[in-house]
Amino acid sequence: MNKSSPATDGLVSIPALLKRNVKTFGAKTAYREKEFGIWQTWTWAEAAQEIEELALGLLNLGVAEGDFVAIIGRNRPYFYWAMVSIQSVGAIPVPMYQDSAAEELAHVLSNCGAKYAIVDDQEQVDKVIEVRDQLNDFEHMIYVDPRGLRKYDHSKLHEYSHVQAQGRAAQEEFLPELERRQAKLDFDSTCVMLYTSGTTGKPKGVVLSNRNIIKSAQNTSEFDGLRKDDEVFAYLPMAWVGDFIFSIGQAYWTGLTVNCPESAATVSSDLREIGPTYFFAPPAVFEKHLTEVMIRMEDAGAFKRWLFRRYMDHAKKVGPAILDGKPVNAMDKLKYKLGELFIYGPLKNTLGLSRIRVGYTAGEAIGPELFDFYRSLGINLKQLYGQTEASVFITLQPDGEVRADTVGVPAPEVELRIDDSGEIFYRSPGVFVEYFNNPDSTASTKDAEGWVATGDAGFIDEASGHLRIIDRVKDVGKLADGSMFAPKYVENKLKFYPDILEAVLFGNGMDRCVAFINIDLTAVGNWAERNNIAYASYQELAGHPRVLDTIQSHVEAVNRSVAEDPMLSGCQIHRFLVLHKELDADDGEMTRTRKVRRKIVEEKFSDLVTALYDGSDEITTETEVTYEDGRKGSIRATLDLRDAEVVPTFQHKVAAE
Amino acid sequence: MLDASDSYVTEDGRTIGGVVMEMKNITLRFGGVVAIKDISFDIRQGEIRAIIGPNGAGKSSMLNVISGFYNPQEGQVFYKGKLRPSMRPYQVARQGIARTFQNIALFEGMTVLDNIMTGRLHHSKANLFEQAFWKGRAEREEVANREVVEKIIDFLEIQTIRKTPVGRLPYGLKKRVELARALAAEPSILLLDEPMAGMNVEEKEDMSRFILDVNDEFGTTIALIEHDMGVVMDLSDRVVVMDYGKKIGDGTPDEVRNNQDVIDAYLGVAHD
Amino acid sequence: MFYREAGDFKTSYAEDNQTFPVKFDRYRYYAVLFMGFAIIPFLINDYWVNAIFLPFLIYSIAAIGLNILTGYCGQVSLGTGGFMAVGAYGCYKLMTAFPDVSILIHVLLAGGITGIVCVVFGLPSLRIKGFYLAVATLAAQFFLVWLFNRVPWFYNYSASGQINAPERTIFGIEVTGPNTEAWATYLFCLVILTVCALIARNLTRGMQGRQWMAIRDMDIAAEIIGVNPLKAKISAFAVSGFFVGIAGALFFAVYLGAAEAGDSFGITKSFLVLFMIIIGGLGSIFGSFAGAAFLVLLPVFLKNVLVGTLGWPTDLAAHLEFIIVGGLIIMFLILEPHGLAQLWRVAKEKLRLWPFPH
Amino acid sequence: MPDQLIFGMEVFLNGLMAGVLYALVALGFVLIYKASGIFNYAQGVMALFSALTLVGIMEGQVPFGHLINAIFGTEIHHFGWHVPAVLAILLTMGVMVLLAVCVQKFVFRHLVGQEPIILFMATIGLAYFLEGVGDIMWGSEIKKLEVGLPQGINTLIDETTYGWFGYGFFIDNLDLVATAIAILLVSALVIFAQYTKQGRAMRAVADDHQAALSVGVSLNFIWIMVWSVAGFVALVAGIMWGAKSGVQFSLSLIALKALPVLMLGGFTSIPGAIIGGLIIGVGEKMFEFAVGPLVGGATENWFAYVLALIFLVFRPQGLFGEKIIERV
Repeated sequence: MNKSSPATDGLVSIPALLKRNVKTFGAKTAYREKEFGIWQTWTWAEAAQEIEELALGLLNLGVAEGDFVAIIGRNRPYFYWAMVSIQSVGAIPVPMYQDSAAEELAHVLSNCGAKYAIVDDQEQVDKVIEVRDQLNDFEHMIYVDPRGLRKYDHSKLHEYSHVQAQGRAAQEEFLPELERRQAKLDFDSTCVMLYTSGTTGKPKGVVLSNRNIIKSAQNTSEFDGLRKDDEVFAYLPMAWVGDFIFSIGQAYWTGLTVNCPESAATVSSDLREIGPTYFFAPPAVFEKHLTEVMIRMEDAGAFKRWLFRRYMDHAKKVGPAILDGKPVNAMDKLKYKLGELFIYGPLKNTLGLSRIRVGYTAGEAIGPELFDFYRSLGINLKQLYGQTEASVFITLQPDGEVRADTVGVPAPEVELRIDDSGEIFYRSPGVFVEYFNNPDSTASTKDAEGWVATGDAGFIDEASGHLRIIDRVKDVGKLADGSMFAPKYVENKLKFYPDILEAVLFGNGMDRCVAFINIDLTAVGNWAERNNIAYASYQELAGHPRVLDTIQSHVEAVNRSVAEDPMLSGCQIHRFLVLHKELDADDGEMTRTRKVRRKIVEEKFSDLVTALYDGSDEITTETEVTYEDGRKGSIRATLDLRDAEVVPTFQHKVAAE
Repeated sequence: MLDASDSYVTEDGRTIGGVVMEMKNITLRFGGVVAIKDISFDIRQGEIRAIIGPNGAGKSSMLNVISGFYNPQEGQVFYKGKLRPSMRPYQVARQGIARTFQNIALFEGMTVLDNIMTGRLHHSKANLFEQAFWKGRAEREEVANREVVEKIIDFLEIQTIRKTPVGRLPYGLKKRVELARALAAEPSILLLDEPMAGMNVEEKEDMSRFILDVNDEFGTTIALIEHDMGVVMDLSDRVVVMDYGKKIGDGTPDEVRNNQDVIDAYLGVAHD
Repeated sequence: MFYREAGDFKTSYAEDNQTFPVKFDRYRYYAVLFMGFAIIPFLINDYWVNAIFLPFLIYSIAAIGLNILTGYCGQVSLGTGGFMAVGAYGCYKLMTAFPDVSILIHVLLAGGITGIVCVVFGLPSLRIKGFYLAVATLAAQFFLVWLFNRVPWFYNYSASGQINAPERTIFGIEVTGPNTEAWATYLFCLVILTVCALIARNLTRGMQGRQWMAIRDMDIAAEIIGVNPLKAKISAFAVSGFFVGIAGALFFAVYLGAAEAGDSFGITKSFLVLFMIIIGGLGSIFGSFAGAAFLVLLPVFLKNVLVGTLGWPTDLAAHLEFIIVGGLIIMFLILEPHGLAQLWRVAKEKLRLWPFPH
Repeated sequence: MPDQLIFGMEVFLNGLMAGVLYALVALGFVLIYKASGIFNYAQGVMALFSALTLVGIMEGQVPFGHLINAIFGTEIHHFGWHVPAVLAILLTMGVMVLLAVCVQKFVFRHLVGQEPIILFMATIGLAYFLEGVGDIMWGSEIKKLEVGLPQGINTLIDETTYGWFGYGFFIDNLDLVATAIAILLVSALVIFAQYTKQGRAMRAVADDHQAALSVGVSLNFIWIMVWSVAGFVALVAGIMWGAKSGVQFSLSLIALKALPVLMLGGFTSIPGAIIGGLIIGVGEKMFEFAVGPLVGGATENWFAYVLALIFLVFRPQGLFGEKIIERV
């Protein structure tokens, strides 16, 4: 086991932290949720009350220590409370993606043998009931929103508030038991189990102990100086480790306030109202916002557009420097101040980012333009590198050392090691206990000394001492001529173009590389409207020759920049096509966190790959698709395949000898 | 006839109570024209009661009689077991009878929220002075009413348009807001005047869902009129059929569907 | 542009329902109050007070009153002048009858009396609608003016037929009569205006206001959903009358000092106030201020430019004013029926969306 | 025969004649209202304006003289010629038609479909505008209008009545002529509205805009025509009143006199306007004669209104208006 640092003054479990918070600042706001038109608010004391009542209710339902309790719902205080209640009774919370299909649900529920589930509304209840018979040890289900559920059989179905009421009623009966169980919780008892939507195979349950969560939370909170008056906006799936760390770990450690949106539809407006001070979003979200900004500015009057361009340019010039506290001449400072008044301020305000002290992005490489755009506005956006197995944090960017192409320095108490294959290993208090019921994968991921293989290839940048990620190790392959094949690296370069949503590079073991490309419907669609190009569907737009021309120019630009790096110059794209459908999690082509499932894509579109290599310049194909409502259908399309200009790479060959 | 004892339970588990409102031999004339001729029927606690009939059958007039907008020349209205004297519409409303209108009657100059709040009118007692200085009941009731209204907004899923002036809303949403306004009154009888008129198929489905939910969640008694039989039949517990101001059928949807006069009436009169 | 709303969220309905929900607006409003109460009083002199501030303050009260009746409740009244006269003469009779009661009480009572009179003339509104009613209110206008001209009791049998405001003080400071301090009269009116505005705002944002607007927008539907038309309309007339009466009282006692029903409160007054709310914005308290300010400033402006600068004969300037006012009314009715208030609202929206167009 | 009764009869006659004039003005309103749903408050000002113009033309005044002088410091006032009454009246009529066109083109074409109350307010604005224009064009001082109508006491009536009651009625010739003309005009208008093509078109428009459009009546044309007719009526009224009591601002108040007439007669009814006019005319004179002295006189200022008001409360749609049936 990794060197266990001493438990910080008895705060060895989330319930313990909750007690501490109630004692030290019980009257401070702990949770907010937009409901019924206003932000309903709960102080730490009130939250503790709710949590205790639910915990008692759970005891009343007969929840035993070590039981697994599934949590399926959007970010709501009720579910955060539920997690802590479950921990208080010695059971283990298992948050799940509420948008996952019934069979995924079935897999997870049966895998951990969940006895109970706490779910959101009728939709979730129906889903669970649908897979009920596949689950032998499943017992009770608790729902929050009773709408439409009145006529259901309630023998094994309970309303959240009723469970709490029963708990209240049975208080003196169960309180001792509750306290006994809470007392038993220690640094090594399980805090939560999270299922990783691994890029391959079925999700695995990652068991995280109190030590993992609390130490990581503590270290990183201190790293970024998080305070109890910070505001975090909880909108990312509760099943994702990040949300757990931010909204439970760090929230309970520092006592900051967790804000939950009214519904998925109102996220951006709610974000705007709250204006969080501590914020995390994957690059995709930032990208979406940027695209929206640009599109909305398109319709603005000439003067506004001029003002916008003028000041954005200036921001690019001095913004990041000012943010990093580097010296900037007075004139520029003044001009930046004006910009703040006319453009940056209002912009940040409409995005709801004006109060951000600490903002993080991770999960995917972020485009430099995109990254700098937000930095130059004066938003302290940083990158971190992490994974579920590490309780998120492996490396972080300290304030003032932020760069688009690195992921920062090792987080406190994290040791890094890079083996000769270039794979990154780490060891830290955050390192997970095990994969649930899966000793083999546990063993293959985590060695005896507690070193965990990330599966990512990367290197430490000498100059800055920051870690730099190349790609997934297993995806880094060799071309026929033995030169390095790093698809992600190239794909990211492509994806930095707003027109390109996704890209998939092939070429492992081949003599040259080819690529699939997904265009960004919003960006390209908007471009099409302005150039009055009519289109009925994604497919039609994707097939439009002028679109293809644009994409081709991007591809060739990327080729040039790739060629600059002799190690990777072999990865230039010789031929490409624009896919006739968007890669979609419902079709299994992507993970729920929108990571491309390379293998599946390669198999599914094998005909296209072959076509790219055999040099034919168009191909007709048929693909199965799944619609929102789960129905399956199929689309046919004829795609034309393009050749892209590549920079000759012989110098590198010479170098290789 | 008027005792609340004879209640029964529907197959989908809703309890239908005794009679809350009874119309006895109602006759309504405009000058020489007879709009309603000697019609009697009753509405039971918690049921969905439909009045259907071809256009010009006198349905709307009937609804207007119930809501007190017209006072019939002959016949009596019994409400909650008592004979209802002829009274002004607003007095009827205060007795707990709310309604929507065939061609939407929202207050175009006000926001959605304010429109719905007007439904809370007779739940607030604050006098002019309390309101003038925004003290006491005025303040308390405003919040209390808002809470009720927000629940309804949430129920009808119109959170996003809360603060929009109704003038800017599309037809379908307006209908929903109107329903919300009626619900805000927490009526003991809810009258719906052609709730589906001018809606496309999915709007109709939504509306039917809401009507059922309302009846289900709040146990509200609902009397609705429609000229389109289809929708009504799967919605309502009992149906009155009118034609040319006369009652030609009354009973469960199935009974009515097999009633010869009804069939004739509907075949005889062109649909629209 | 200047709005920073991120983090300005509401955790209670009280907050959500306040007059200025947006922080920025709220602060601006406090700033204005501060200006009005703490700064202007030290800067103004008699000219400013008599040319601009007093008329503005007093007409604002009248406009608010009329706006409640016309803008919120939809009952057009052309009797404002007459009702102001009631306020004026009511105040006069009270001041002379009870010299040692505070003028403030008199002003309020005058408002009350006017409210009652207003209700009496408002009764027909239950039977007659739209501009039938508008015309009917002219009856009030003519009858009242005639009454005050012809019944000597009202002007205490003074030979001139005029009424003159005796000297009255508040906290020992003269607010009426010939030798008053500029700042005193100003503050006196400002305080009353502020209170009136607050009351009006409270009434219009609550249930009462909703009843009025319901009647305005669709009276039949309003009655069917439970609005008692009698109470709604009568209360509108009463409240409106109260404000207009106060305005009349102040107009006579503080501003004019001496008045004669015919020329001080003639039908032109009725139209003037009506124009204020049309230009300012029907159904908006802010509009009442804007309209009053506009129509008070316009003549001053024209006078200064045309007569002062260009040296035109005054009567010409006066005629030109007629043309401009008339033109503006038509223009606003065609282009922006909701007046300056709406323009203001739109501008604010633009600023909030800045730099985006929508 | 008691004096009171005889005086009463005299007053009655005068009232009757005044009433006919009211009816005439009221008719101007009814026509516009019937055709366009506009209640034209500016009617009175139009009368004033037409009268001013008439005088101006007859005396060869320079339009906008004051303004020009003010701007260019010149001193021009008259062209120095005099235009014969008939010609001047025709010219004035032309001006009124022009005015009608402008009003339609610049104001009401943009307000089609607005609520009546908005239109009403617009006409108030129009009234102000016109008054300003009139004054600036021709100056605001009181003018005498001499179109050669007979003036002074009518000796014939004086003598005959003296023969009958031993008391000579004082009836002014001008009033007689005015009445005669008014009666003529009224009947002319009635005939126009009832029997001519345009008249029928006008009524069609009044009944249903869409229908009228569909049968190919040009709304625009009808409305311009109606406004012209109204202008014509205003002109005649202007001449009458102007000749009687000089051309001055008070002239515009005849509109206010006509309002109660309309409320009494109903805004849509031609006979209503006539009868209403007579009732008001006679009523206010008789009231003043009977009650005036007791309450300090000058009851004409409000009698008509209060009468109309009381009347309306009991019959909201007026004497001849159609009953309003409310629906939802």
